[in-house]
Amino acid sequence: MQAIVNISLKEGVLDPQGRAIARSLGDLGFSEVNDVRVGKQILLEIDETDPARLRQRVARMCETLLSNTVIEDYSIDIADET
Amino acid sequence: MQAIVNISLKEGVLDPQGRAIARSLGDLGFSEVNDVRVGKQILLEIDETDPARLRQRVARMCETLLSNTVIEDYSIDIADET
Amino acid sequence: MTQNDHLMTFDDAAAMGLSRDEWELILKRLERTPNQCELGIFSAMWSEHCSYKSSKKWLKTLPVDGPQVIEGPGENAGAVDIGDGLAAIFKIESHNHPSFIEPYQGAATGVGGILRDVFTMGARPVALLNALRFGEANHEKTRHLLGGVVAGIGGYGNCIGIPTVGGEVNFDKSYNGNILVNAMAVGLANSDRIFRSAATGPGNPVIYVGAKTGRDGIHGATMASAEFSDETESKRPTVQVGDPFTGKLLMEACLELMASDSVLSIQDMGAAGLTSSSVEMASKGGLGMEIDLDLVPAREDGMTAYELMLSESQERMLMVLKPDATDTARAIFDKWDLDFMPIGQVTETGRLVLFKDGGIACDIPLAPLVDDAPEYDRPQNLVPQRPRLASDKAKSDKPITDLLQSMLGHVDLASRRWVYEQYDSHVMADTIAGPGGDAALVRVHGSQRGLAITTDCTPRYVEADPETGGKQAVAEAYRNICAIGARPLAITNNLNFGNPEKPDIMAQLAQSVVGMGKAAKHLDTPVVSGNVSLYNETDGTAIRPCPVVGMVGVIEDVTMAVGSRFVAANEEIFILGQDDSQNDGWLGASLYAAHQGITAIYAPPPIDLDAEEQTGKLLVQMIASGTVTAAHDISDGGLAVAIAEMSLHSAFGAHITLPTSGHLHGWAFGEDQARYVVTTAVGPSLTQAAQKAGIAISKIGTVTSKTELQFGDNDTISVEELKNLSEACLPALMAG
Amino acid sequence: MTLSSLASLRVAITVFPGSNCDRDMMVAVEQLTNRRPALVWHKQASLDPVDLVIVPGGFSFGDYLRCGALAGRSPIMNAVMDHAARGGAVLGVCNGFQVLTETGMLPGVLIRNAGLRFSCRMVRLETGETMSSPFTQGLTAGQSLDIPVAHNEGNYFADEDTLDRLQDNGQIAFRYVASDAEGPANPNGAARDIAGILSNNGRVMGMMPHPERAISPLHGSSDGATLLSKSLEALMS
Ligand SMILES: Nc1ncnc2c1ncn2[C@@H]1O[C@H](COP(=O)(O)OP(=O)(O)O)[C@@H](O)[C@H]1O
Ligand SMILES: [Mg+2]
Repeated sequence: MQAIVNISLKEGVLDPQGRAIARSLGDLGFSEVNDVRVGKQILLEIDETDPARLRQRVARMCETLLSNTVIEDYSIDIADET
Repeated sequence: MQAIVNISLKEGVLDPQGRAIARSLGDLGFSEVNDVRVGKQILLEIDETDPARLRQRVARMCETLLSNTVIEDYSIDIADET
Repeated sequence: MTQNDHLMTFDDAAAMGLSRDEWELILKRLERTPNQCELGIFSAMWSEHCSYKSSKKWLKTLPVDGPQVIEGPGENAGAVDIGDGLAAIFKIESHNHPSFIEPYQGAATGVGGILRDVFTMGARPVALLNALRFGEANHEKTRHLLGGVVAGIGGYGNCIGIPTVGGEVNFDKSYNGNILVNAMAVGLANSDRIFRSAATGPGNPVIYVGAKTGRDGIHGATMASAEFSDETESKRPTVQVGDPFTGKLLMEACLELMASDSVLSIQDMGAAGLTSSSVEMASKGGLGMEIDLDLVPAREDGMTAYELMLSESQERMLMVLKPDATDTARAIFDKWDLDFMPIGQVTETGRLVLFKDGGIACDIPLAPLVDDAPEYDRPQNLVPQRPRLASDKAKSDKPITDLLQSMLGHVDLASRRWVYEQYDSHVMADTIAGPGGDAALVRVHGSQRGLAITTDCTPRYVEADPETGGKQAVAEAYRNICAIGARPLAITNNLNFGNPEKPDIMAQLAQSVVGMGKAAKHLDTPVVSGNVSLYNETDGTAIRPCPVVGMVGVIEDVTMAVGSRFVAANEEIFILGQDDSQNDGWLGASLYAAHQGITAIYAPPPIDLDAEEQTGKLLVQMIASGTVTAAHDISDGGLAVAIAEMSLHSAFGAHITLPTSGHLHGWAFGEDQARYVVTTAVGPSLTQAAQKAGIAISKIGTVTSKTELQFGDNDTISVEELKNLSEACLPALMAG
Repeated sequence: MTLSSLASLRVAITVFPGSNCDRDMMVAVEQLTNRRPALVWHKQASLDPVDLVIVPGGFSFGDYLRCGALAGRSPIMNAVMDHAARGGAVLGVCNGFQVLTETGMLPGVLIRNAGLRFSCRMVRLETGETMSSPFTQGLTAGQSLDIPVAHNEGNYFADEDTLDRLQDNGQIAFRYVASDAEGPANPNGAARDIAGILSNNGRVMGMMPHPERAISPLHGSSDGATLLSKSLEALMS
C-alpha cells in the first residue's frame, strides 16, 4: 500500500524559502500571492495490507525519523483508507 | 484562497534522497518499506476568489517558477474547489 | 544473428545524428543491417562528443610530450610529475547543454563526471575549478542560470568534500541561448600507482560498480553533438540527476580498492555510459568484451539493451579485476553500500557481444567503432585580418578613477564573491589560496609542496583573431601560475565552439588550436588532457569562441608563494614587462574599448611568447628569493584595473605616477600582454635582476598606508568606494 | 601543558558515509596531541572508553531528508549518547552540530541559511559568558576567534524560551560578531547570532565554524588550534 506523509513547518517557524518564492512570484507578476510555505511530501510504498496498522507504522516512522518535531508537523494520508 | 502544489520527480528520474531514506528506515527496523520518493509541497495563500481562475494562475506559476518540468511533475489542489 | 528483429533504416540513423555516408559505412563494416542497440552504439561512438571527428585533425597538432608528462591525452585524465614521486592528474570537461536545460543538475553532474575521470586514474581529487560563461547580465534567463549553475557546482563539490578553489565567470550576449559550464578537477596519486583503462587478460571478469542504471540522459553524447533549437528542447532526453553522496561513496570505494592489488583496468561511465566504457576498454586493450545485460543493475524494469547501453546514469564505473580479486573487491563495495556486479568478461575476439533475455542483443566488431570513426577535414574560411585600433579612436575625457568605478562595478570585472562563497573552498584543509586571486594554491597534503591551478580564456581575443586568442589563453594561464611564484607544468583544455560544419566556426576552432599549440610548445606546458564541445549554437547563432585553458604548476614551498594584494606600505610598485618609455597601450579588443561602446572588431594584443617565458621565469625567481612581495598579471582592463585589484582587499592604497605624454587611457587600460604589476621592498635588486635578464621594467608608484588610489596628483578615489562598487554588483544583480 | 601529556588523551572521531571533514579533524587533533584519534565507523554500535568524541563536518548520508537526520539515527550515535549520558565530552562541528541537535543531545535545530545559499568564509566568533565547560574554560569570555564557516544549514533556530534558557544558563558558547572580513557578521541568520552552544551540563558542544580549518597561519588563522588545544587541555585535567 501507499502512504503519503506531508511535512510542514510549524507555525511560527520562519520559512525563508517560502518567503523567497513569494517574492519571486511577485517579481514575475503574480501579485495576488500573499504567502508561501514550503513543505515536504514523502511517498512510501509499503508491504502492509491493513490500513490501520499501516497508519500506525507510518506514524512511528514520522516520530523516529521523517519529521523533526522541534520545527515540523506531519500528517499522514493512506491511499486506500476509508 | 489556498492552493497546494505537490511537486514530485518524474518517473524514471533518480531520487537519491528517497533511496537514502528508504535504506535508513530499513536499518531502523521498518523492513516493510519498499520504496520512498520525496517531493515538495508548496502552500500558496492567494488573493483570488474564483477557483477556476486560481487553478489557472497557479498552473502558470508552476510552469514559470515552482517546478522544473524537465525533471518534475506537479499537481494542484484547490481547497474550496468542487 | 542478433535477436532484435527490428532492423534499422537510414531514417533511424539520421534521427541518431548519423550522416548518409556514416550509415553506409556501418552497413559495410557489419555486412548486415544493425539493430537498434547496435546502431545506438555506433551513433554514440561516432558522435562528435566521443569521436572528435571535427577536431581530431587539429588536436593531433598539440604538443603532448615533455619530461614532466606521465600520461598525455588518451586516458581519462592527463598526469604530470610534480616531484616527490607524485603525479598531478587533471582534466577539464564541459556540461554546457545539460546545464542550460537544468542548471542545477547539469552543473552538478558536470562536476561529478570530471571527478570520476580523475579518481578513475587512481588519484584522490584535491581541487575543483570551473569556467563559466553566461549571457548578458540583464537577459531574462541569466539570473536563473547563474543561480542554478553555481548552486549545482557547489551542491556537488561541497557535498563530496573536494574544495572548489578557482575558476572564472563571464557574461556576454553570445551566450544568451547557450551557456558554457566547464569543470576541471585535479587529483594526486603516486606516480607508480596510476590506473589506466585498457582491458587486459581474456577471461578476466568485467565488473560493474556504483549506482544503478536508469533511463536518464539516454543518448546524451548525441545531444552534446547537436545544435539547440526550439525543437530539440522538446525532444531532449531526460537530464541526469547527480547524487554526490553516492559519488563520494564510489570515490572512497574505488580508491580503497585501488590501494589493494586487484584492479587491472578501470574506466568511468561518462558520456555514452556503458557503451563508451566497454568499447574503449576493450579496444584499447586490443581485445573484445562480452557482457550479459541482464546482470546490469537496473533502476527500472523492462529496460531495453539500447537503453542500458546508452543511459548516462551517474556514479557508475566499469572495471576489469584480477580473477582472484573479486571477493576482496566485493567486500569493499558492500561496505560502502554500492552495487557490485560481475557482468561479463574480457575476450580475445575483438568484438563487443551483448546478451539480453537469453539471446544476443549485439555482436559487432570493435575496430570500426574506434578506427573507422569518421575524421573530417572540414573546410575553413580565411580569418579576416582585423585592423589595429588607434587609441585616439577610443578616447574618453573621463578621469581614470571614473572609468575604474564603472568598470569595477560592472559584471565584467566586479567581485565574484557572490559566486565563490557558495563553494566550499577549504575542505581538506590544504587550500592556501582559494578563489579571488590569480592562481589557486593547494598544498600537497602532509608536505610543503603546492599545486598552482588556474583556468583562463578571453573569447574577445579569440573571436578577433583565433590564433592569437588561442595563444593568449595559454599565456594568461601561464602568467597566473607565475604570479604566485609557481612553475607552470602542463595544461588541459576545453574547446567550446559553435557548429564546425560552418567554415567560419571551423576556422576559429582550427586556428585557435594552432595558437594554443604554439604557445604550449614554446612555454613548455604540454597538453595532457582536454575536451571538445561543439555545436554551441542556438537557432543558428554561435557563441563567442571559448577555448578554455586549465593549467597546473608546482611550487616547492607554499610558504614562499605570494598573493596579488598589497602587503606593506611604502613598498615600490613596478611593471614587469614594460619600460619607462611606454605611454600608450593596446586598446584593440580590450575591455576598455567594449566599455566605450566600440563594437567593431579590432586586432587583439599580439603575443610575444619569448617575452612571456622570460618575464614569467624572472618573476618566479624573484618571488622565490623573496624580492617580490606581491604580483598580479595584467589582463582584462589593463594596468589601472590590475593596480586597483591589488588594493581592493588589502589595507593599503597606491600612488601612481602617470606618463607625461602619450595617450593616458591607452597607458592605463591597454591590454598589452606579458606584463605584471609587482611590489617590492628592495627596488634596486629587482631592477638589477630585470636588467640582467633583459626584461623591461618600470617603476610606476608606491604602496601607501592611506587607502586611496592616486593617479597622478589630481585623480584620486578611496579604495573603500571602489570596493563597495565591486562587491555590490553581483549581489544586486542576483537580488533582482 | 606539554604535547606528551596530551598524548594520553583518547579522542574518537565518528565517520558516516558522506562525512568529509573527518580526516581534517584527525590531522588537526593529531598535530595538537601527537596522537592519532580513532576513526569510528557509523555501523559500530559501541565505543571504547574515550575522553572526547568528535562528530565531524560533512554531508552525512548526503544530508538527505534533513541535515544530520539519518546520521543521528545510526548505531554509533546511540553509543555516543551513552557516552554523553555518562558525562563524556562530545564536540560536534558543522554537520556534527546538526547531528547532535537531531539526536536531541543539544536543543534546537539548524535550518537553511537565511540567504538560501551555501556560505563559505571566515567569520569572527566571540566567546560567551558560559557555564563551566571544557570547551570554553581555557578561553576568556569576550575573547574573539577567527574561524571559517562552510555550510548551507547553519541557521540556529529554537523557540524563545529555549533561547532564553540557553542564555540564562550560560550555554551560548560562541556568537558571530563583526570583523573586517567581507559580508555580514552573522553568515546564516542564526537566532541571537548563535554560532555554538553547550548542553545542560556543558560537556557537549556543537558549533558551525570549523576549528580544524584554522590551525596554521597558512589557513589565514590559527584560532581553531587555540580552541581545540584549550579544550583538549581542559579535558586532560
Ligand atoms: N581539446 C583536447 N585537447 C587534448 N586532449 C583532448 C582534448 N579533447 C579531448 N582530449 C582527450 O581525449 C580523450 C577522450 O576525452 P573524453 O571523451 O572527454 O573522455 P571521457 O570519456 O572521459 O569523457 C581524453 O584523454 C581527453 O583528455
Ligand atoms: Mg572518462
